[in-house]
Amino acid sequence: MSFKIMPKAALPDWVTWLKNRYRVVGPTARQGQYVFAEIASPDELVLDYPTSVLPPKKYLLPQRETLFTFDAQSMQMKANIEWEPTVILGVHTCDMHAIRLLDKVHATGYTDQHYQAHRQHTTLVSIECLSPCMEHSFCKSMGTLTVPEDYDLHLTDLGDSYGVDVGSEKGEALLQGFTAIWDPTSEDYQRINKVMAEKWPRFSYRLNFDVTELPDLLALSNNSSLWNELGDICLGCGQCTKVCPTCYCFDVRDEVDLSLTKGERTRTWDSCQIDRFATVAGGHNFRSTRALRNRHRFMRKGKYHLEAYGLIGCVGCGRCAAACLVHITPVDTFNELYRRHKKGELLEEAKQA
Amino acid sequence: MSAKPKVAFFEFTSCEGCQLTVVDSLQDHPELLDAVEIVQFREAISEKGEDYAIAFIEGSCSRPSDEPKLQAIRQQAAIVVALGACAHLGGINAIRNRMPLQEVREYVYGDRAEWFETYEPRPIKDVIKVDAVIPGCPIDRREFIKAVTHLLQGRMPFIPDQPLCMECKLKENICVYTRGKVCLGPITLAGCDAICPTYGDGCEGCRGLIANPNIEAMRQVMHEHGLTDEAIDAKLSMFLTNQIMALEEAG
Amino acid sequence: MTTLLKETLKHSSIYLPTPARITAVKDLTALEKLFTIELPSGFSLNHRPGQFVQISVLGVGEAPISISSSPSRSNGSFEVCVRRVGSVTNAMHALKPGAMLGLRGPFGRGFPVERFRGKDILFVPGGLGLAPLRSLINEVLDERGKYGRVIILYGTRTPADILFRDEIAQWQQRTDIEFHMTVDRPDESWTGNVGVITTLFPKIQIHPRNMVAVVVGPPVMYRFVLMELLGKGIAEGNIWFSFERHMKCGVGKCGHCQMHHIYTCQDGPSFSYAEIKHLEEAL
Amino acid sequence: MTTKSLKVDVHHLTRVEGHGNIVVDVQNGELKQCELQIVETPRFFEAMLRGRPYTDSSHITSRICGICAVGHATTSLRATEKALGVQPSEQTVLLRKLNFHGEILDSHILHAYMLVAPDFLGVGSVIPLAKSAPEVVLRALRMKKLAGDLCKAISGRHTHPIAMTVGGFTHFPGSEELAALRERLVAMRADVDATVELFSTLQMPDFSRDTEYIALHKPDEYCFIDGVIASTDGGTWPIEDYRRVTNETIVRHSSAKHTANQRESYMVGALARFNVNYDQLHPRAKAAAATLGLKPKNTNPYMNTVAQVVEIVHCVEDAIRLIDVLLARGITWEAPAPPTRLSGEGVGACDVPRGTLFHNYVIEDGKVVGANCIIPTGQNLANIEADMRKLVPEILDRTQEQITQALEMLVRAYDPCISCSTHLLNVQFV
Ligand SMILES: Cc1cc2nc3c(=O)[nH]c(=O)nc-3n(C[C@H](O)[C@H](O)[C@H](O)COP(=O)(O)OP(=O)(O)OC[C@H]3O[C@@H](n4cnc5c(N)ncnc54)[C@H](O)[C@@H]3O)c2cc1C
Ligand code: SF4
Ligand code: SF4
Ligand code: SF4
Repeated sequence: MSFKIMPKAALPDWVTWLKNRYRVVGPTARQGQYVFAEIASPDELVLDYPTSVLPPKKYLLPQRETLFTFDAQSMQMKANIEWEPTVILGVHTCDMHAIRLLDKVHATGYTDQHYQAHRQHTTLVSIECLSPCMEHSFCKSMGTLTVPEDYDLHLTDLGDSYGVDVGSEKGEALLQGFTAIWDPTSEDYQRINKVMAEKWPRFSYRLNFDVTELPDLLALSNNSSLWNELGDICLGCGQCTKVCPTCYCFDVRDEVDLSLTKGERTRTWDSCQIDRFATVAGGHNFRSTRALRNRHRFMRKGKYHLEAYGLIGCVGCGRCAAACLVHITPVDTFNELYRRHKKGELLEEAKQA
Repeated sequence: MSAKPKVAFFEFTSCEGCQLTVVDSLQDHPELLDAVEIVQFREAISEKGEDYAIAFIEGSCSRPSDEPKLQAIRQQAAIVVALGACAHLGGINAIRNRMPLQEVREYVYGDRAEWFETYEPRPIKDVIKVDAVIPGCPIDRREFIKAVTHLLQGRMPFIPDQPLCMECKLKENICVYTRGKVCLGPITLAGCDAICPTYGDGCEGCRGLIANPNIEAMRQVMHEHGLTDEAIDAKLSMFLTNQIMALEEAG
Repeated sequence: MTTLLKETLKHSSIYLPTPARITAVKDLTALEKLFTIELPSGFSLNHRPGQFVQISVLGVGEAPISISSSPSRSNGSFEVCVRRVGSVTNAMHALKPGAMLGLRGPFGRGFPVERFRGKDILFVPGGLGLAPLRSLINEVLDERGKYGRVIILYGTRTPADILFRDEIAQWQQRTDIEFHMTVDRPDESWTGNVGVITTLFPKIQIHPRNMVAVVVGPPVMYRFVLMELLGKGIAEGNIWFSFERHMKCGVGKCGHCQMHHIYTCQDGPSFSYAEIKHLEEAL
Repeated sequence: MTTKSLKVDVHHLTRVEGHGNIVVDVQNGELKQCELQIVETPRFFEAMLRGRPYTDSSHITSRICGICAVGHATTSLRATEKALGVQPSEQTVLLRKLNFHGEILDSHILHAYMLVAPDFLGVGSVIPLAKSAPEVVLRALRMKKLAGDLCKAISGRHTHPIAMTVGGFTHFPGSEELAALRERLVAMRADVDATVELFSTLQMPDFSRDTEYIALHKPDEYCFIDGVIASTDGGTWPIEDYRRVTNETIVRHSSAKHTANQRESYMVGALARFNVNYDQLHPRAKAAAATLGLKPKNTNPYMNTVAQVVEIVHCVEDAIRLIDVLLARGITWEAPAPPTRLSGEGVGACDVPRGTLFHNYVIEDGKVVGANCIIPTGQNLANIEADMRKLVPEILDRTQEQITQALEMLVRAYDPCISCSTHLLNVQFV
């Protein structure tokens, strides 16, 4: 829509200005790592953070969320659709792609009003990543190093100022009446061109093949022995799925007070890496081994989501790799499958099965 | 359920911390006293009723003469709930189960070892049938209250069946491994709201092992984080001695 | 008249159930009960055979349960057959007529009944699989003229597990149905066939070109029956299953029922073999 | 002189921690047997520590007792720190003291209100009390919750604290959190006053027996952690010399050991602390003592509960003071102080709710090779029996029921922690 310049010195004022109108959340430091949290004062905000422990999806799909409250005696039920006008500051481009996928999931088929309520009242201020945030990220390989088109505001660090791309009316509203911004000069344009040109070489492709080949590679990998190898070392702790910006599975439970009358039904993030995730009554577990569960996760990320929603399920943020205590990573997994494919092993194993 | 169920509390070898937690749960839920009728709770009350339907048993069984007492409770109670790690796993008391029993006795009692009766501390499920477990050392207050509501509903208490890491990550804790410590979270049952990592310490496994834990991988991880085999054994034997010995036996 | 689904969708949350009353409870076996559930007045269920509802016992939880009565017989009320296996199903078993439940749905796409018209239909229910299949069987029987031969092969583990005995007695009487039954483990009273369900196949003649087979039962059953059916030359697109998967939401969000890219709750739970044969995890 | 015969056999004394029996046998007016039998199962904690990393000790020994868990952990940490030459920071010391107050409050409120008060209010327990005097029970629960929350803020939870580690803490309370606790503590003064008032109306049985009272002592504060061992009979000992004070002996009727110092027995606990350290009490606590009619040196063991009430006042006031100090300094997330060596021997001592607790460890190459723990109730056992021996003849004219109750109340007044005291050991370090 438009392009503006905000001096860095004005950022604290802007944050304060936003805080008067919205709940403002953004990356903050915690014991050497970063978490998205409500910004109490502008100096808590760290915009040049590497990555956050949990992705900002927690504001759209909270870890625990009450779906409705009830009175079991009178059968009164009340939906709990919660929202608060929120601005999320400093969303990395990979996480923007992930939110795009979540949007798709929650709008496909039946609408999840809880997600929608959060989403509609959230304005996303993304930020251009100028260098790799950590050793595990592989956004360039996944095509998520640029912001998807549906951003609201997008910041680019230009040294002593931010370039501010306005992508939507919601984004525009964040600047309405804030005066410490101006239209770019030709110098500003030169600067942003330079910054953008310089950033690319800093990132490297980490997949040994093009991401468009990934779904087919995975299609061939159903019977790969690699899954058993991963299953042998996997702890099954589920951390990979908790930190993943594109995971959204949940469990649902009722809680009720001691008089067994008033209660609530809540949903909590769940994980397909957990033993009983696919177990049905009668005890049959459709993914009974860690190997099968690992396969499911990587298939979801690299293939199934694409088939179901038209978007690839991994955005290359690298969080799961960083969280994994036994060093299972998407990059190594996909590259290893590719290596085996090149040696003909995948086809061989498929034939044998 | 119409009539208030009669419940009783018993303790065997334990620190009584779990029963204390039950008392503490009254701070937030005084209505507990309206929901159930407590007929026996030696630590807190003098009344003594023998017509209980639900028995909460704290503590491990650590001497042969405890067995008939447990059996008598089983006879009376329709539902027996193991309260806390001691009752559930043998708990901290079972640390010594890898040591020769006679050596342990003599270390503490010297030449009077024979005066005092003991054997390897064990979970009460090894002595009587247990219907439900409220794990933890100590148990979690909220979970205790939740378990009581489930019992009132006529069902067995639901205990989360996922690893602790799941809960820990929900809270966005910084993984204690990145803080230079080790943690048994990946193989331990969740439900305590990952309280130890939240307060900066690694999980000790007090709630017991998840289904099909990958012990070998867990050892490998601890090894990588600088623990010797001996230190790893110590970690795995704080609360998990009996469970791991059982796994070893099963091969 | 509004449908229950429309009502569900009108709620401010897709997860919010509509209260409904149990009007009758009937013991079928030691483990299964048949519940008649009355819809709020002015509501119709308007379901397809093969669809399920999410049933809530508030305070305990929610479970997906297939609709067991046929659309033609679900006027203002419908039936579900529930096996008690865990918390929600046990809580349901404790309920008496008059008690209230929460309902969402019906969900899933059900069986494409229109495509079965004019064809011979082979029903192969195993165990509790008869519960969902009964909806389709009765639908077909109520419109008997629109279908070719109707064959039912029913297998249970023991005679004590047999569901819907009254109805089975009627089916056995009817000359326009071929009905065969077997048990894995007989008791003294049993005089019928003994053996797994596939041992019934030699009893029937199948003309593959005109046959649709609908198979619902425990996971282990599917592979063997499938082999039998393919062996008889029935087209892959004419072999239908209903899948049970762990489900929490019923509306394609919770992820539990996903097999490959497919959500069992939305895209199923009924599938033809042609649709799922390439999915490693399906069978 | 009565020629009465009497058998008292209280099997599994209630409203105490752990299993104990009171056995009294009087034949023709002559006291034949008078024992507090400790029938709790032996726990073997000392053996369980052996061979394990020194970092485990506080977590394991905290499981000796669910009520004094913070006390055991603190004592254990002090023993380890002394063995390994660890110097905790000033902030650590402050936080530990604050945490300790939380535990003293929690334990004393539990004991005074829930275990002792029913005896005086004519009910069997706190459950009927909740019906007959709900405001009393709700007050107790309210106060106890605050005590628990204090521990929670500092170490994660009261029963089996988490964040306490050798050399310091692994988690720190936020300043808003502390400020909020301070506000609640200030507001709690009304409840504290009501507590003093309630206990000032309860008539403690008239009985006294002079004995030796032992507690930790520091000149400049009412001491709970570290200090020296001090006696009302005179004399102080460094805590390293604890064996010279405790002189443990084994008796057969008890799975816990008896101790004696300068007389046949001595007493530890709130009353002993009060008698030894009266001067160091907070002025408000001294005022409360006056209201409650408690003056040093008091020799009525039933007054131990009253001394606990005085300590409740003290701990609330001192907790407020400690929070002020902490807030003024500001809380820093500091790493625990490191060990300066990996082998050594150390003794830790704390005055936990029930009295003086000692842990003594020998550590070699970071592993515990020897351990000895001496628990308050173990030290009180001989003294309780001595009290019983004096009391029984004095009340022999009463009914058996009354005698039994008087004895039960006597034992309960000591707030015995029987599950703690069953370690009974005779460890000789080389
Ligand atoms: C499409 C569909 C149709 C079904 N139709 C019927 C029917 O007509 N009659 C009938 O009796 N049962 C039916 N079921 C099975 C029924 O949903 C489960 O038995 C029920 O959810 C168990 O819930 P619970 O609370 O009683 O058990 P729980 O206490 O939750 O658990 C008991 C066992 O059931 C498994 N389980 C839990 N939740 C589910 C779930 N949502 N789906 C599958 N398994 C689960 C658990 O993993 C566990 O092994 C159907 C299932 C599906 C998916
Ligand atoms: S799979 Fe891993 S790298 Fe990919 S989006 Fe999820 S957490 Fe990030
Ligand atoms: S489980 Fe822990 S808290 Fe509970 S009684 Fe045993 S040692 Fe004490
Ligand atoms: S984190 Fe581990 S050791 Fe701590 S309470 Fe939870 S399960 Fe127990």
